[in-house]
Amino acid sequence: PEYVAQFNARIDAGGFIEPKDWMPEAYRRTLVRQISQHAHSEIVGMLPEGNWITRAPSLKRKAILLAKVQDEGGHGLYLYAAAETLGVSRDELYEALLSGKAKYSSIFNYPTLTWADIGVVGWLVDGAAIMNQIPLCKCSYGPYARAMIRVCKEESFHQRQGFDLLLTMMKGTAEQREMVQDAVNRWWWPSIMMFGPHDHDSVHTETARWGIKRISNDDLRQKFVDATVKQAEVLGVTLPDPALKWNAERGHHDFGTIDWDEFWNVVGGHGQCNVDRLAERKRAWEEGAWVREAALAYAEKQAAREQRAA
Amino acid sequence: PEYVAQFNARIDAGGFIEPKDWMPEAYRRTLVRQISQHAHSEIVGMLPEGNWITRAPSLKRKAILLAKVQDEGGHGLYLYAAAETLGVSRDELYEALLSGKAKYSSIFNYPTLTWADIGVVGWLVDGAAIMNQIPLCKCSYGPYARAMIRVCKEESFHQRQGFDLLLTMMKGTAEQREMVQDAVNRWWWPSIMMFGPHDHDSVHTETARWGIKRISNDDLRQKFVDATVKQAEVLGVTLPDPALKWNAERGHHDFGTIDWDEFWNVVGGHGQCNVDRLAERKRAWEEGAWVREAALAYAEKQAAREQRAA
Amino acid sequence: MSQQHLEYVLRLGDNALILGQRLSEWCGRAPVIEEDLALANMALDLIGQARLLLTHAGKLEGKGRDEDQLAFLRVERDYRNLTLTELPNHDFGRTTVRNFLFSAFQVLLWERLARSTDTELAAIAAKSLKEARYHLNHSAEWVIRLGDGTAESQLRTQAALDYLWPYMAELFSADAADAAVAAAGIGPAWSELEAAWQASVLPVLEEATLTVPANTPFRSQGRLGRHSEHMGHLLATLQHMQRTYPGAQW
Amino acid sequence: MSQQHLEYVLRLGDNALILGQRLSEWCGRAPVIEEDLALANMALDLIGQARLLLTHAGKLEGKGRDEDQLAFLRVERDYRNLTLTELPNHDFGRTTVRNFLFSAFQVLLWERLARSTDTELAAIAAKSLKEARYHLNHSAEWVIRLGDGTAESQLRTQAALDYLWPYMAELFSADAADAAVAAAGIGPAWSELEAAWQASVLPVLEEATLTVPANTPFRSQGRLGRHSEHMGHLLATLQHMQRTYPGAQW
Repeated sequence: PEYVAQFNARIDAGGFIEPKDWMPEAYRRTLVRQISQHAHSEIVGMLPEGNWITRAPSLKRKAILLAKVQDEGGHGLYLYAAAETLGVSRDELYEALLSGKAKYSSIFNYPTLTWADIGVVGWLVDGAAIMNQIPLCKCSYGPYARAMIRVCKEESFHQRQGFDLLLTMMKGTAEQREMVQDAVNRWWWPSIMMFGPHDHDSVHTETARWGIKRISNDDLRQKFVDATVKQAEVLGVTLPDPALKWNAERGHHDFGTIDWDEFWNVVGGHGQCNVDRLAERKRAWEEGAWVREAALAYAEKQAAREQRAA
Repeated sequence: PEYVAQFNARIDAGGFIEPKDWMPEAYRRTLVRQISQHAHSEIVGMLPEGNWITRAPSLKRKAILLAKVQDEGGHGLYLYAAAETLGVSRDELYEALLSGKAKYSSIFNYPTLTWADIGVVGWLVDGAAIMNQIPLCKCSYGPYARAMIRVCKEESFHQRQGFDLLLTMMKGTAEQREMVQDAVNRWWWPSIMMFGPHDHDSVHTETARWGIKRISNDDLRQKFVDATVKQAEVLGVTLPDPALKWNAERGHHDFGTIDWDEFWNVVGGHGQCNVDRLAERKRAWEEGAWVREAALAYAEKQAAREQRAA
Repeated sequence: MSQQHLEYVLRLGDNALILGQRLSEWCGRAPVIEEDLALANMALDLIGQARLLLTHAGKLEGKGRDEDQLAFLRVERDYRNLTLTELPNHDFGRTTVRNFLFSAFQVLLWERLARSTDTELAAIAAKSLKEARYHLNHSAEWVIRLGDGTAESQLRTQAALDYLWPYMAELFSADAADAAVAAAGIGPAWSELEAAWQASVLPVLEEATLTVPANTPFRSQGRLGRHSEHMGHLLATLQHMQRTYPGAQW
Repeated sequence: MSQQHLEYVLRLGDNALILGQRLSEWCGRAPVIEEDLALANMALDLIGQARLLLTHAGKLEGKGRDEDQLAFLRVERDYRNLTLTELPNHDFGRTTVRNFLFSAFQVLLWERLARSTDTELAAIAAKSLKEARYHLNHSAEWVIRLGDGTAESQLRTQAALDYLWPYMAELFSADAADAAVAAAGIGPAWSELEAAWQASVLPVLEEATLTVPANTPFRSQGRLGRHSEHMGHLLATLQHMQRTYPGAQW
């Protein structure tokens, strides 16, 4: 009870909870779930972009994409490390991903069908992710907040690169412009679904009270839509929503009805890529088993040798 | 001794030896080796051509190539069947191939690097094979001779298709003509090596006496060179041998010195593709083990069911 | 109408082209030589069907495109094959189950199309029907053998069925082009064939001791030109020569 | 001379390009995330080297071709990479052993080229040397771990070494372009580096408890433009976009 009061006071004062501090079990569990889910998303998120590395249309773009995918793996690594400060191991978390027990962001169950998708993933998907993540830089759990600061910095760099890729294509041939528009048509709705269910359908009271989630789904979504509309104009693409228009009264853009059936279908495992994504990650894990075993065996041998030598 | 006399008389009279006939053990062994080696060559020979099926530049050529590769598998099958009449099993023979104990034609250790190679393999490699094989249609072992009649008929069809492919390319763009010439440059010498060492370096006395090999390596090679020179003129390609010219006195074409070091290197396992070809065949065999086991298990279950029902 | 007629024929042609391409990847890789030949033979049949169908589509389109221009020189969005046909072969089990599920559909389709008011299409259907029947018999026998074989083969075959089943929904869902073609008497809406397809497929799956997966809300959209990530890689290979040497004759 | 100079730089550029392409196939497939990052990082380094080297080659050639035209729009015969670099990745063992054998060579080459009379090349070498040293250290550590790990990893790593070793002969065999470039003081003939390469490589293989394979008469000829069957498939993927959309900017 004394601990609880201290914990609450720290959070109310906008301070950070650190790994050695006392925390409620539910707070810990919520963080483990959220941080590991985030880490899994980075790792699974390498696949749709990795799909285009070998076919990137210029060496410069190939290099940019390689660097980006590497950043994402890096984000995964330090998010797993942040989760580990809460007393779980990376292997444990990773196996929950592979067994299907843990989730990752549903957006990565959509396919990258053309090179323009690589730009749109940077522009819209990373853009939406940043909106979601910026408030997390001030979340109450210190290691998570610090990881997010680094993640956000790199993500906004990726978003600019995605936008630049699209801008180059929009200045190109008619075929290229068509490719961009097609990609925008496919990714727009999934992107705005990334903010999750409407506030009236979602229960986030605890994460809000604990200072984990500081802004509501609908507020973040609105912010994203407002920011993206302007960027779409610069690009010269049409966002595929006839209901999308400026509402002077609200000072925001109105937009159409989200197809939540589709959202829940994909979350439930029935998107285009759910099965393939997990299968690819499982295959990599299984095919790499002998390597991990070898590294372990060698480390043990080395330790034994050093002990003998001592 | 009486058997031996009968056997020899039959051969001298140009008759056929059939599976149930008595035959010298050495004759049987020689035939098993030669027929199975020939079967292996058909099976391994599917790989260099299979390499281009998915990239064939027109649907018509893709269909022709699919049909051709299928024919080759078929040749393999009936040659294994001919070998089986001599009291060995196909699995036994095939395992000798996979373990590296048995040989296959060294020509298939050269790579097919461009689409023109598909034409040249048909024209030169199948052409040389036919030269080698036509005399076998009259070889003393009945099942082998009959198999070869069918093989030769299909092979000469393949050779014409290869020639037609090249002719089409030679009528095409400069790039296509260059591709054909490059392929001819790479395949010419390996093709004339297909007839094996010079007569004075090879020991075939027994196979000749037994009516298995009826024409010598050098005679077959000469016949092939003479026939091919004319076809090369029709195509408009240059055979890569400056010493190649008509010798009116001999009534044949003279040609340059064969690089037997290369020949023996490739036979000895050091060609471009020796390792990969065998690895691919092994992989297919290993990855298919569960299928063969399933077929066997099912057949046994069915037999048991039928027995119960009876 | 002629746009939907073209669409319908393109779908038929692209199904044959893309599955033929996939099956031709098996060359030299099958578990036994007999199956190497059988798979090459099916690939050959399908490529043959694709040639006739794409030639016919080119005529319906009326822009002078021949079979090769249609087969090799479209962008991914313009291919109309079912997503099912473009999925990677994976193992012999998945390849066999797909051949079974798809050829059972093809048999029904060609039976109906053999009576098409499009006489060219009717002739292609009559020829293709014989081939599809062979594909169906051959693959059905293997599905039974593999399903009712060893523990491992049962597991693999069930996994193949589980993987492929959700992609079958695309074949039987309502579609505008389909409806228009059916109304014009050119061919059946594919959705009409669902009951007959189930009647053809389910007894074999039962004999194979396989469990029919539950239906899911997933709908692939290959025939609308929205493909899977696998399609682009297939096309990079398929199109390589024609893209590299534009205009050349082969 | 300038023809051989160009040839020499193209070989360097194509080695980096093609091995970079192969390593980039690993994305999302490595045994642990750290190696996913390490392999992507090496791929990135190599693609970076390729960009500089191909840009330089384009200038030497003087026909106005830029890095992308050289990287994406040549025919197979005109790529000058070692056959070693185009071989499929196979498993992590083969990939690692190749990275080790090749980066040991690159380190020696860049050390020498850092003093090249071609100042552009010298600058590229100085930058690349640091990268190659990291690749060498990283892969050598893994070679030791895998070689001296479990029975299975020993077997796989030895198999990788046995498979790759014959392709090393190409690096050190005499070559006309090499000789001319060496005579002009632009860079070493690669054959000069063999002893130093062995001195770098053999102790690691020994520590890894691996057996050095016997030399064979096989000579691959990738740097003369005669590649393996694997190269065409790699190029179909690499070139796909540029071939499909000629002239577009990306």
